[in-house]
Amino acid sequence: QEMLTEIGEGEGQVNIVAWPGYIERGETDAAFDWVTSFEEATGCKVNVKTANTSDEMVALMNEGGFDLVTASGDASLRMIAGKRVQPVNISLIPSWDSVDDRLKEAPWHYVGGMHYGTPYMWGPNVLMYNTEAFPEAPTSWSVVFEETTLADGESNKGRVQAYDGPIHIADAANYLMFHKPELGITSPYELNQEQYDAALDLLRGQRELVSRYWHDAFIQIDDFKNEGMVASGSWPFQVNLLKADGVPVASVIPEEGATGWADTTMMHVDSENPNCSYMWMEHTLSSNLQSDLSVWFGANPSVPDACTDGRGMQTAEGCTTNGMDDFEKIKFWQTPVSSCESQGECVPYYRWVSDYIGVIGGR
Amino acid sequence: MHSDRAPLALKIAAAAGLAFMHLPILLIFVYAFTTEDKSYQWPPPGFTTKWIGVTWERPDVWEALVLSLKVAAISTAIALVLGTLCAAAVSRTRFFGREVVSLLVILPIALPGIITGISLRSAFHLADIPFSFWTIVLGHATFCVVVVYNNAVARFRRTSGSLIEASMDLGADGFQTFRYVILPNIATALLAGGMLAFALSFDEVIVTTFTAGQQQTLPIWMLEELVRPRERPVTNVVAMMVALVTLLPILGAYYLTRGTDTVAGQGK
Amino acid sequence: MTAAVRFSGVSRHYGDVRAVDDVDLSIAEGEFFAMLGPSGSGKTTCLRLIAGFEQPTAGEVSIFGESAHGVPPYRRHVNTVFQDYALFPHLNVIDNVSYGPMIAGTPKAERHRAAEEALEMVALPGYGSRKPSELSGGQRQRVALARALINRPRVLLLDEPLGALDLKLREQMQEELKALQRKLGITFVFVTHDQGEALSMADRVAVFNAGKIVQIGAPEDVYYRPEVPFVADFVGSSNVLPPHLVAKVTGQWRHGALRPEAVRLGDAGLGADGLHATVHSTAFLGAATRVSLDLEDLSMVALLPKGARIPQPGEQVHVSWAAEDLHMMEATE
Amino acid sequence: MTAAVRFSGVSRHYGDVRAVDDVDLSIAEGEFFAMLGPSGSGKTTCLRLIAGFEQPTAGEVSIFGESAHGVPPYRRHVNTVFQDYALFPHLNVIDNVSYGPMIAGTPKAERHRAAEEALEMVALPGYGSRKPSELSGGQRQRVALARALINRPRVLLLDEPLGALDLKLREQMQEELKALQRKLGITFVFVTHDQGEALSMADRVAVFNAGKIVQIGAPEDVYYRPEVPFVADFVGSSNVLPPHLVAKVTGQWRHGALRPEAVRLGDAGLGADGLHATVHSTAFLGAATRVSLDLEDLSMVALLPKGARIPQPGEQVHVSWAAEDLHMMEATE
Amino acid sequence: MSEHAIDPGRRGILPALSDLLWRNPRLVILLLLGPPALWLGIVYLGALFALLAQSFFSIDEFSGLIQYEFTLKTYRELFTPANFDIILRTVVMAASVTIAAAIVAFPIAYYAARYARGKWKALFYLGVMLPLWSSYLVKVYSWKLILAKEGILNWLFETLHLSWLLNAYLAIPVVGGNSLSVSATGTFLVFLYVWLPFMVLPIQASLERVPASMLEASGDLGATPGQTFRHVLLPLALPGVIAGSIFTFSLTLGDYIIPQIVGTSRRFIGQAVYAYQGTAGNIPLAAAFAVVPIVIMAIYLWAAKRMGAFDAL
Ligand SMILES: Nc1ncnc2c1ncn2[C@@H]1O[C@H](COP(=O)(O)OP(=O)(O)OP(=O)(O)O)[C@@H](O)[C@H]1O
Ligand SMILES: Nc1ncnc2c1ncn2[C@@H]1O[C@H](COP(=O)(O)OP(=O)(O)OP(=O)(O)O)[C@@H](O)[C@H]1O
Ligand SMILES: [Mg+2]
Ligand SMILES: [Mg+2]
Repeated sequence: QEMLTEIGEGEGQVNIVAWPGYIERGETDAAFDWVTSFEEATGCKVNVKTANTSDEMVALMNEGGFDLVTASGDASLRMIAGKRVQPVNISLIPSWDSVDDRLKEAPWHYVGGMHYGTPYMWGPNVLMYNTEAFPEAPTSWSVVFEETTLADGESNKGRVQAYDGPIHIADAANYLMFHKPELGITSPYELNQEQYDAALDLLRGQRELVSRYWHDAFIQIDDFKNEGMVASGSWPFQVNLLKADGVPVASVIPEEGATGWADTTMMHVDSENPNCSYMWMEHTLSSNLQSDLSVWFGANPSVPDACTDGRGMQTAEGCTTNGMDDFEKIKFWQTPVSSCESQGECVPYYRWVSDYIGVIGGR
Repeated sequence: MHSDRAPLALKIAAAAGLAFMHLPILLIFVYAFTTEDKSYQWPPPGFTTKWIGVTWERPDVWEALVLSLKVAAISTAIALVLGTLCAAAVSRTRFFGREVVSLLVILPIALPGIITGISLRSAFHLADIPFSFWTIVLGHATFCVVVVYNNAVARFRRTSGSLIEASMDLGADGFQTFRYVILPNIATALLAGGMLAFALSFDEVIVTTFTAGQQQTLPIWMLEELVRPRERPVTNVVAMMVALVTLLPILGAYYLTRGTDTVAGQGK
Repeated sequence: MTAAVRFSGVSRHYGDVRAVDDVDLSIAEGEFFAMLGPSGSGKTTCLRLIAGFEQPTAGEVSIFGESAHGVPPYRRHVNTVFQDYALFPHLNVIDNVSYGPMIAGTPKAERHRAAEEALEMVALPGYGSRKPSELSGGQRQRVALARALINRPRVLLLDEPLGALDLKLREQMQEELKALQRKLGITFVFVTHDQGEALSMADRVAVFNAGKIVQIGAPEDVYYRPEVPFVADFVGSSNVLPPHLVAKVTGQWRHGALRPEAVRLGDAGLGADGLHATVHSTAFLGAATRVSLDLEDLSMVALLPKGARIPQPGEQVHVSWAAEDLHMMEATE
Repeated sequence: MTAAVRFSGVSRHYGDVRAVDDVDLSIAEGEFFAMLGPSGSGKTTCLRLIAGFEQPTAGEVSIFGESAHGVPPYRRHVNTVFQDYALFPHLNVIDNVSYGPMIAGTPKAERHRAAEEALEMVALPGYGSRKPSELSGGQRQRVALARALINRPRVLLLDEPLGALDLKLREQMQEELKALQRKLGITFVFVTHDQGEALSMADRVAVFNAGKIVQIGAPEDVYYRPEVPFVADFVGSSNVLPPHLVAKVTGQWRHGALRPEAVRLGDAGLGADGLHATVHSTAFLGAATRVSLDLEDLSMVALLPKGARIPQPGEQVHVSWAAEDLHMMEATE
Repeated sequence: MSEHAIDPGRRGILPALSDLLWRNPRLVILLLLGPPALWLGIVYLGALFALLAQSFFSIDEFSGLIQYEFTLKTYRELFTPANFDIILRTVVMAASVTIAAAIVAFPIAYYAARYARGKWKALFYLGVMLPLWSSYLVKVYSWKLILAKEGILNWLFETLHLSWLLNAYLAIPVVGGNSLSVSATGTFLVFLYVWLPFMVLPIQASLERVPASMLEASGDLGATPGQTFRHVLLPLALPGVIAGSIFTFSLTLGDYIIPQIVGTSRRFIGQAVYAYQGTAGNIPLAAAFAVVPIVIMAIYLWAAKRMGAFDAL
């Protein structure tokens, strides 16, 4: 299909696959709404399907029927390779120039000289912790990887969580990169067999500590409320919601650094509503969305001006808190492939998938 | 008949079993009135009836409810027709495939719902059928057939074949016999089967997840709500209302099928 | 006059089972006809062939001279009183009885009047509003009868209608049925496995065995003049004497039938020409005493009237009978 | 000798229903005892009281002199042959029969040998591996009997065990049961509503009516010498003559019982002193002909032997009997 | 009295059709069976076979697109140790839930079938039906409330000063865990609870068909109530137990919601199928996984049929 060369009349709707919390119309909290104004201005009704993992997003896009997806780096290349998404004509997006330069040609959406989407939002996978169990912020991811006695005198066993997605192997690799330099890991997404095995071993040890893996942001919130969880890799989103509910939690990026995500709004190759899609992409960059969403989700806008120009609630300090300046510390999610840059032969993603199921199953 | 009383151990076991089956349900009722809407604090800090009002005001509840009712009604109607036909065929004759037919009817409920769901979903996908009201109905009717079938087949078995012969003997042709003898005799069984089918469809979530696309039936709404709560007690209010409302068809089904052995099977 | 029902070479086989096997039969109009036979001998199947619930696999059934081939039950002017009555449980008595006229389109008032009359005929006036489940067995049977009779059938079929009733009620209903048949003049075809019932009610009896009719005749004929040992045994509970025994006594190589009440028992010493037997057991039956006897290769039963000397079990007795009481049958069978 | 079973003022009430009402009874060891009565008269309940499935609401049941109060069925040396046989459908014949020894802990080989013996006793050797569903009614009945007998009970209870059987089979089983009882010497208590069965098998008969025993005695006694009209009617199918009629003939103000075979019919012209009646109907029964008679306010039945002149329905006849055939009973009832 | 003994036949399309059908009983069966056979045979079985057929395709690991070529690759994957664990775990769970359900359900069913009369019978019926038909999801969630560390059960144990008991139990490997709601025991309890009515009803139906005289006969032959239970009642109620177990077993095999809400994060077949189909888009592997419960249930149904359990459904 040819790229669009001009934007026509809106089709009346646009169907988006998004991470939970990414597209809010004021239903959860009336203050956070970046949909209504778009619908009023363009007449394009926004239909959202939330997906909890990157795999789910890929599956939904493969199934079809959607126009846009807020894909993380571990999904975007797969969809490009699978020809599920189409290149976008950035000349049709007037605000493109305002995008963070660090993201304009990021490898997870800029392939073969083509832009496959507009950057949406990025952020770290933070370490969330209960401030009662940790009167002082933990400095290392070790609290979720290794058995430790916490400040309240009890072991962390059974009181920590980990993400229920294969990409969590990268978190383990990231931890090893810092603590076992002899393995020679250069990127947590490019692991040779030996490095990979070491990461899995670390995760098998973690299995003993984790009573339930988190899969769904809201279930993790429940678990921190009702199950006595004290530490877990998490998203700023959950941290914010829990804080709002009065639960004593806080978050930190520990010394090892963190993995993170940088999401891109990508357009389905068979999109039935391309005009509305382009309008939405422009909206994501130009409206209050970048600013308010970065507050709501605790993430960083792809448009640096959104931190300061007062189009939404975000402020310069807020952006700093969210890690706007930590870009370099964050290892952004990408899909592990077998032919990798750093060491030629790496363990590919499909092995990550089945092995991580094995780890959770206790193998 | 048997006059001795139940042994104490049995009474205790039965009572404990029943309690086990009901306490969690009562809990829902309690939580429907709690003043605490964020966590599951126990015992609840206070009680209020405001959630009933809040529920009443929520349009998404109503939309889901209406969709569920429509789906259940139509699936039940289809299941009634198919189940009765099947039961009639199976009970009337001893043709070679009757075993196969009963197996076929039982299969959608004997195989895990997720399999039915995935099969239908991938079949819709292959056949390029977009999700709609009818795709939900298709899935529901498939597993509702068995409930109607079981009720109808039991009644057919008890309704002695000589009634039909008696009717024909007295001058009624096949259609008249159906109208005046068969239908009145199986009506209560069909009603009971229909009610159970309705309740089954109304509460179904697993198959529906796969055949609903973006539509929300009440159970799907609940799944979303329970996982991503906006106002937790609203979910409990809805659950309580649904439990109270399903009580009626269940009672109805019980009174309709009770003691029918003596009426329909006289002389045998 | 054409026969009310005629079977010409009629068979009804179910796979290997020959339920009815090459039966020829002709029932006259107005006759009270009984079909008698042991369980599984094909009586019910014959009745169902007349009613039209079954089709013959061979031969032809005709009703008043017209072939019934392919005619469904609802187009035959033949009605049935079912063994289990088959009253419609969802209808009350009056609606049960007026079911036939209802189907025929008779207006409600008229058919209810007719039903009341029919109920009166079976001595159940005023029972119209009851449900079948509220009736006793005998009452149900009479409702079933009224329901069949209201259609004025040309042939009425009854399948063991008295089977489920008590002895007392049964005797009473036997009389009532017989009186009714005389009054209405309808052809009755009646199935039973109780020989007493068949003998006491029927004008003619057909005795069935294994799907075939083994004898047809008036009750006295089949009782006193059985043509084959089966009939002698089944209908009259007679002692069937094998040809070699009959030959010994009479010189004829024939089967003999000897009714238990015709057997005389005497002192064991008596005459060397008769038969000798050992008393196996005795049973007091009220009006008579049954004595079971063991002969060399045969068991016999004697029925001794009140007042006769009852021998003890184990006793040796001399068995004799009046020559005219021994009924001769064909030896072949 | 202590009685095998003794009831002292035993009652069993269900709410308002007096199923068994103040019954006194004593069954001797080794006796063949029958309980006879119409449906619902309390026979089964009595049996269940002996077996221990029911507890009396008043009075006491004792078995061989020991009170059975509060003793559960499994601790009574009494076994039952159930009306529906109650064979265990999931066990084959040999396991059914050896169920009792199995419960008692007898090793498998031993109990199977015992079961084989018991099966031989009831003439079913080699049927051990069949399932109950593969047996005929009579065979099932015999398995049930073997199963009860293998335990060597001191009292064997039988609840209408022959009710479901054909006439032929029934007569045969009656003889077998009786022979068996003689051989084993076990006390048999037998429930039936068939008077012929009770009379032919029992040493003594208790006649039940509405929860009470109305007469106990030898078969000849209850048959020939009924003490109350109920027994005359139920046991002997006698004509019960009301006191005013008896008074007219004999001058005594008593009920009279007249057996149908004792009724003589004569020409209507005959003697003005007897009774006159109209013939209502006649029925050929084989061995005799039954004549139903209408008297002024009474129906009577006469049984005419073979050879007698059979009057036509509607005919006027003169009714008489030998004076000694009229059995007198208390007028009160 | 009518002229003819045989009616020439009424006019009109219905009577003619009725005659036709009467003469062709096979046609009647065909007409009766046609619609349900079409629906179930074509729609349902068709979909099922289409799914099974897909288990012989494979998925491109990187793009997640299905490659429509015959291969047994997915089946090789199915028996990797991780996946085999899932199958084993699910089957063990299904079996234990089934056995426990039979044990808990039996007294209820037995009491309802043998002793409950009139009002009580209705009460028992409602008592079983109400939980059966009240919302599945809400029941599952109410268990989350009960089992959570901050939940009712913990509160109860604490109030009774029995926390040590609970903690001792939770310390047991495999069945225990940090709290009941994240333990295998929790999953088991919820499964048991949710499927229990499906076990009670068939057992009750089969018990009601055991004639009282069977039990009396057993007592009469010297068996104590316990022996009667073991030797007579249990074997005769077995078809009902098996019929019930078809439900409990199959429902446990296929459920993906309960282990996700209450449990250890270790996957069950239902979750695997759901995940492969939905979140991973790996339809071929999902289909291959779906074959597992189908095969297990096929064997189960075959055995159940042989034991006559279908009549008790
Ligand atoms: N629909 C059928 N299919 C197969 N066999 C049948 C069928 N109906 C009857 N039979 C067989 O045909 C034979 C005759 O049956 P029928 O019912 O006519 O006997 P019957 O003389 O009425 O016996 P009964 O006195 O027991 O009622 C029996 O062996 C029976 O098993
Ligand atoms: N469990 C019970 N509850 C209430 N009434 C009962 C019960 N068992 C028996 N009866 C009543 O007690 C009376 C006597 O019953 P029983 O069974 O002893 O009669 P029966 O003489 O054996 O009759 P049948 O010949 O019909 O078996 C009947 O009226 C019966 O309805
Ligand atoms: Mg018959
Ligand atoms: Mg009885």
